Amino acid sequence: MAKTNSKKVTDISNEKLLEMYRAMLDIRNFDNKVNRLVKRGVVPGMTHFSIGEEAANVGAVAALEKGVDLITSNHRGHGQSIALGIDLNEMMAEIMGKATGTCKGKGGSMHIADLGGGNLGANGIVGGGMGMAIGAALTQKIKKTGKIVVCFFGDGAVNEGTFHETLNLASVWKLPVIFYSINNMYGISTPISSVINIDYNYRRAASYGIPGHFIEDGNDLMAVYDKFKEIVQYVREGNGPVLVESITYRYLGHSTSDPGKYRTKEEVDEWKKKDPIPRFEQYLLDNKLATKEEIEAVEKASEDAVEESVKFALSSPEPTLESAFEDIFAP
Amino acid sequence: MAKTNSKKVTDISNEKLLEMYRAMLDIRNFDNKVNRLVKRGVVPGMTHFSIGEEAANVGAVAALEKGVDLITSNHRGHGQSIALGIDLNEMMAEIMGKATGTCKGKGGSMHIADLGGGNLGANGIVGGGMGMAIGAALTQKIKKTGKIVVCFFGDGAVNEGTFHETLNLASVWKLPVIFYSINNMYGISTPISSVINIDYNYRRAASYGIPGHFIEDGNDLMAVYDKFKEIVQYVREGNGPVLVESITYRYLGHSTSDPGKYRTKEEVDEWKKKDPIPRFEQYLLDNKLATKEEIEAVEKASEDAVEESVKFALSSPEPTLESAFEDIFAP
Amino acid sequence: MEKETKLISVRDAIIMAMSEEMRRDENVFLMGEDVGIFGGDFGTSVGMLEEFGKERVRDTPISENAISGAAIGAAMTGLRPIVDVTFMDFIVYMMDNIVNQAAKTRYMFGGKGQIPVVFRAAAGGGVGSAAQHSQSLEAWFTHIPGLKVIAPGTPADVKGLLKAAIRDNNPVIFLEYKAQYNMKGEVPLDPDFVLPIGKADIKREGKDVTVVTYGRMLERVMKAAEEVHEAEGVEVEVVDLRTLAPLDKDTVIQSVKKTGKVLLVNDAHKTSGFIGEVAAVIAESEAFDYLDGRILRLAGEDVPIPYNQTLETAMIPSVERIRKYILRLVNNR
Amino acid sequence: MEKETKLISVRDAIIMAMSEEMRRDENVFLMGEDVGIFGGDFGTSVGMLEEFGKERVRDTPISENAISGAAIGAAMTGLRPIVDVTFMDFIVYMMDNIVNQAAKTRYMFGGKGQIPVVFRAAAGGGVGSAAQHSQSLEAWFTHIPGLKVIAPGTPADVKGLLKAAIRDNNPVIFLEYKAQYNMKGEVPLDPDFVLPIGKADIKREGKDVTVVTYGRMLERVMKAAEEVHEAEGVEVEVVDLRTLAPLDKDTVIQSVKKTGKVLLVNDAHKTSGFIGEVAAVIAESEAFDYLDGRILRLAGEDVPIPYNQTLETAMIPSVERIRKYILRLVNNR
Ligand SMILES: Cc1ncc(C[n+]2csc(CCOP(=O)(O)OP(=O)(O)O)c2C)c(N)n1
Ligand SMILES: Cc1ncc(C[n+]2csc(CCOP(=O)(O)OP(=O)(O)O)c2C)c(N)n1
Ligand SMILES: [Mg+2]
Ligand SMILES: [Mg+2]
Repeated sequence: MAKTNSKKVTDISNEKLLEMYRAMLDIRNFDNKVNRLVKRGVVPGMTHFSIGEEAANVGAVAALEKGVDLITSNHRGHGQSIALGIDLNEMMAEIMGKATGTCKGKGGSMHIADLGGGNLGANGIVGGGMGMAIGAALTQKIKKTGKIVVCFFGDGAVNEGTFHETLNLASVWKLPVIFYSINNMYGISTPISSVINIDYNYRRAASYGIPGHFIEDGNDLMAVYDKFKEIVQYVREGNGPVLVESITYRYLGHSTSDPGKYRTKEEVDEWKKKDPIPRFEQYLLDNKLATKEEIEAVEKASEDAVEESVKFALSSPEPTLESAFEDIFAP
Repeated sequence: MAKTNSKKVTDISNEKLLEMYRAMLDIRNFDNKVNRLVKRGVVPGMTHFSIGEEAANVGAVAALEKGVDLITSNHRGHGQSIALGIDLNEMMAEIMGKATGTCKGKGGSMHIADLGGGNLGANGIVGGGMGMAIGAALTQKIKKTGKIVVCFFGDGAVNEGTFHETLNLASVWKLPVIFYSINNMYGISTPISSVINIDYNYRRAASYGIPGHFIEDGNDLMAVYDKFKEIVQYVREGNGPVLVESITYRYLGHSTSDPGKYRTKEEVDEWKKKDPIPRFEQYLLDNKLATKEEIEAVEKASEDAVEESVKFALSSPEPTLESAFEDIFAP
Repeated sequence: MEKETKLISVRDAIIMAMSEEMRRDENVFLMGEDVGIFGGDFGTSVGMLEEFGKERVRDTPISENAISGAAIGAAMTGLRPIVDVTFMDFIVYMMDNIVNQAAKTRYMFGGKGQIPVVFRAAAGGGVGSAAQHSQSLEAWFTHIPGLKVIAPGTPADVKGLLKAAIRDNNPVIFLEYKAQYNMKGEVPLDPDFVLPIGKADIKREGKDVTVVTYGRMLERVMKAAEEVHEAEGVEVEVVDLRTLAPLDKDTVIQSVKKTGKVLLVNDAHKTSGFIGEVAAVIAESEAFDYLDGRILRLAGEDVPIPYNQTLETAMIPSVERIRKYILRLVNNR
Repeated sequence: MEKETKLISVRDAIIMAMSEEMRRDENVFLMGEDVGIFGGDFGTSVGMLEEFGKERVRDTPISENAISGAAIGAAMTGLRPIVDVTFMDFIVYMMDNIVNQAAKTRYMFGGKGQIPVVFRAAAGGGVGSAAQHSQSLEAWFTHIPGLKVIAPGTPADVKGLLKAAIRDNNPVIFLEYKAQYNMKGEVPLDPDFVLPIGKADIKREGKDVTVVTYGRMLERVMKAAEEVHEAEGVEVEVVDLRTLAPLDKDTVIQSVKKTGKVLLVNDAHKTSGFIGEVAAVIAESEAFDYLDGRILRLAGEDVPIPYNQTLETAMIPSVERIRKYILRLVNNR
């Protein structure tokens, strides 16, 4: 491992640390499994994997009040959904288009939602969740719920007009929302450095008179968590929105068919040395926050859960034809 | 007069100074005339006046190469059109919807264009001209014409997504375009200070890695001109886009029917003391750049030209019904 | 229940409908550009800031994308926003939120969540503001499953259907007509006067010919119907769709079966305008077998709306042309 | 002039058409997200960066509004951009530029200026990507005067019409179909093979029934026509519209007059889809008097496209259903 994690965080129980480790493993295992299923033709359509970006997702979500706070997500939403504790069986069934899926097989990978769990949904439109996020934050403010909203998006999304409009409106209305850009350096094949003329997008917070935060090492789970803890508190206290950016990397292609000509194998390999999962494992061991046995148990449990989800999904029924005509309008 | 103009500019002939004075007068006289015609019911539809904003327009346009450089404009476009030297007769005829109008009576006040003169057109959509401006700049860059483009818009337009997208793209592609926000403090009834959470929008240039310039006194013709001279040179030299903002004020309502409840009479009166036209007259006299007689001659000529335009327009024919079905597609 | 009515304008009917609903349900609120102290671009919220305060009569920046997105997000989480789009032409900047998000979210989530939001858009020309301020774009939205589209033509229908839209748990596009904000009519004062979405209204019964219309054109169709009745005794049945999506096909089909002749009128551009859909519905239905003549359409011309008011007026069906088309049908020419 | 043809895919026909035009006219260039080294989301510009360089195969940020606006501004000032919209669903972010700017500018300016720009949009489903990645939104654009809309259904037509679109001096919406990029056909190699915009093509002559279609559905309609011919000797006339705006009404009307029976097929949602307009055109024309049965429509269902591929497939007209509809018409059921 090139790097270990930054420091020991004190406000967090060993139990929760193991939960966070588990969440990262679940993301990794789940997406690896889906990738294999795509290759075997069991999963159709477009799927975007969170592999490599586990810490950037889990660290942020772990700083929220689960089941209370809200998030909006994007096309690469598996990481957020899993971090927030979605039912893996239902999620896998959804990705296989089954009737038992999160969305009854109508949404698929790009539309995983978990309204009860606070996930207002993944989104197939780049920037598509930003408006929803500020609207959800408006509700929290008007209803004084004390809840906050995290809006997840990629580095590529920052050049959509909606980024500008929603950050500005959130700022003017002082809404409890965190705009969180997971910068994995590319939007499909396009390096972020070729489509913005500044070093990092978090600096654009200044245009809206709000704080901009930078997490240089988004593969350092504790660094992400710490920063988010601080930001979540700031936002929950009613200080208005914040823009955060973390740097990470996706190990797989943009979607299921991507020859990856736009980046070198060396670059990918370099990033694999910064893999967030073994780093966090090392951190747990180094700081004696978990034992080898505990870690192995979690690893096993995660693998089992993902296997189980595949079994559940495979044995689930296809949706009926009639179901295609249902659920368009609310009663 | 509360203030006179800042300083004597040296690179500018007395003749051109009088031309600039004339342009300001033409705008003032033209719009006052149109306003009266609206009240008499001769001019239909929505018209937005440039009265009070003459210096902010004329100073910018005077720094361009007339007939060479390009502009895009917005709903409040009379000032830019006139500053660029449009035929007043045709413009007045257009506003009356006549066949002899700039647009054969099909466009009206919000769509005055003068392609030959470099004006790519006013626009009824807030932000609607920004895309065109960068596209026009792209052509200049690709064809290496040496021409630059000025994109005019208001303070209200800065919160449209297109502002963000076009500034970013122009920056990334290093296009020869000046984004020029004429800040008259309001978008219809909405104070700009209530819809952005920073002091001035020109600071948003930083988000795009481009220079942002501020013209604090946009009613000071020479200040506007000087700043633009410098910016025009920078952009023409191939350094990429610039964002400029000038502060000014509209004396009339947003459009033809505006009770103006959102601002006080005192505020309007305060601004009338900073009227750019008498200030520039004073400046010319103080610095002996023009004689009283020359000034009076220009004033008379402007009044005559506007009167003449009304005569021309009134005596012009209505468009034929068939003409409504023409000009949709280019051959 | 109040049975009283009052003669008020469309504008006042809109204010009345929104205000009543905002009194009834604290989750309802209005947002948009200049809805506050300015009272709305068309005066459709005059006085509301004073009654409801700026939290519930929310001025926004000029950010149509954020406005529509925020409305949808608020609606997903328990509020019931009404968005003043002002000119319908500006809805172009809201298309992602309306079409890809609001319309599809519940479906994509397998029936979870709901998005009770109303987009009030001022359609049509008639105010001399040229091509970018005069469009009637309703057909676009009727093409998208998951949206309801309403276009009433009288002050009473405006009140009853706007209230229904606000109470509906789905995204609704609600058309108003710039040229008709001052149009007056008797409007029920009952705060529970709510009309059903998806139900056409026979505004005039007749046996000779059916005219199907909605929104702005209703007034002209009614006038033309009266004129042909007075002049030639022709009895026109006027079907006012009021709701375009979902479309009340039954009422249209029954009327056409009765009269055997049908004229369709809307102010939107003819090509791919909504009355084209109505024509197709008739032509594929059992009413086809009762047709005693072509299905005629009279619509806005397929040209951008010109500024010159004489030309503009000529681009939209007039009472006179509607009358001529009715007579053409009746006389089988 | 080369008379040769070659069996290539739609994808390669697109690349060929664009490349030929870029060689012919230095003002033509391609822009869009990931058109460069990635070769386009659907591989429709593979190899072009290598030939033309990054100035003429221009990668952009994810900024659909700026992309479309820049294209229009470039077109107004002498260049001839081709925009790769990728998924047609994303065109929602380009609506102002396409509808309020590109379509109307020349008219609003009284006939001055021209905007030669092509928006290539990948329409339809069939790739399992659910409701936000599967729409066919052509009807929207046919409603807007000032736009041309093209939707070819064979590789040769794709080549000939894309070249025509690039050479046209007006904004063109050019539909491609995600599900058909790999569809192969004989394509003329002649670099001057250009087809006329606005001309429908009778893809199969027949006397018993007319089927009007375009784009993605052509393949299925042709198959169904063949099947009913083989099985029951029914002679179907297949009218392939190819261009939706301007619509070649004459060809449609003549065919319907000949056969007296007509089925309309498109993959877009049925309600307010473009075939509704075609139905209305027939029903108001002299062809009405020749009709020997209702004007049938078979279209995509009025539901957001579901993710599950079995359901998705069922939402779009299949060869089997087209065949059934044809037989229904022929047997007057
Ligand atoms: C409006 C819109 N434009 C384009 C796309 C196609 N698209 C899907 S993902 C993507 C790249 C997004 O990049 P980024 O935001 O960095 O997210 P990442 O995939 O890297 O996680 C693009 C261009 C889309 N889905 N929506
Ligand atoms: C997209 C869009 N939204 C809203 C409007 C309505 N509108 C016209 S002018 C205007 C205010 C513009 O303010 P600003 O940019 O400051 O220009 P000013 O009128 O002050 O010169 C608004 C909201 C519009 N024309 N287009
Ligand atoms: Mg990325
Ligand atoms: Mg302003």
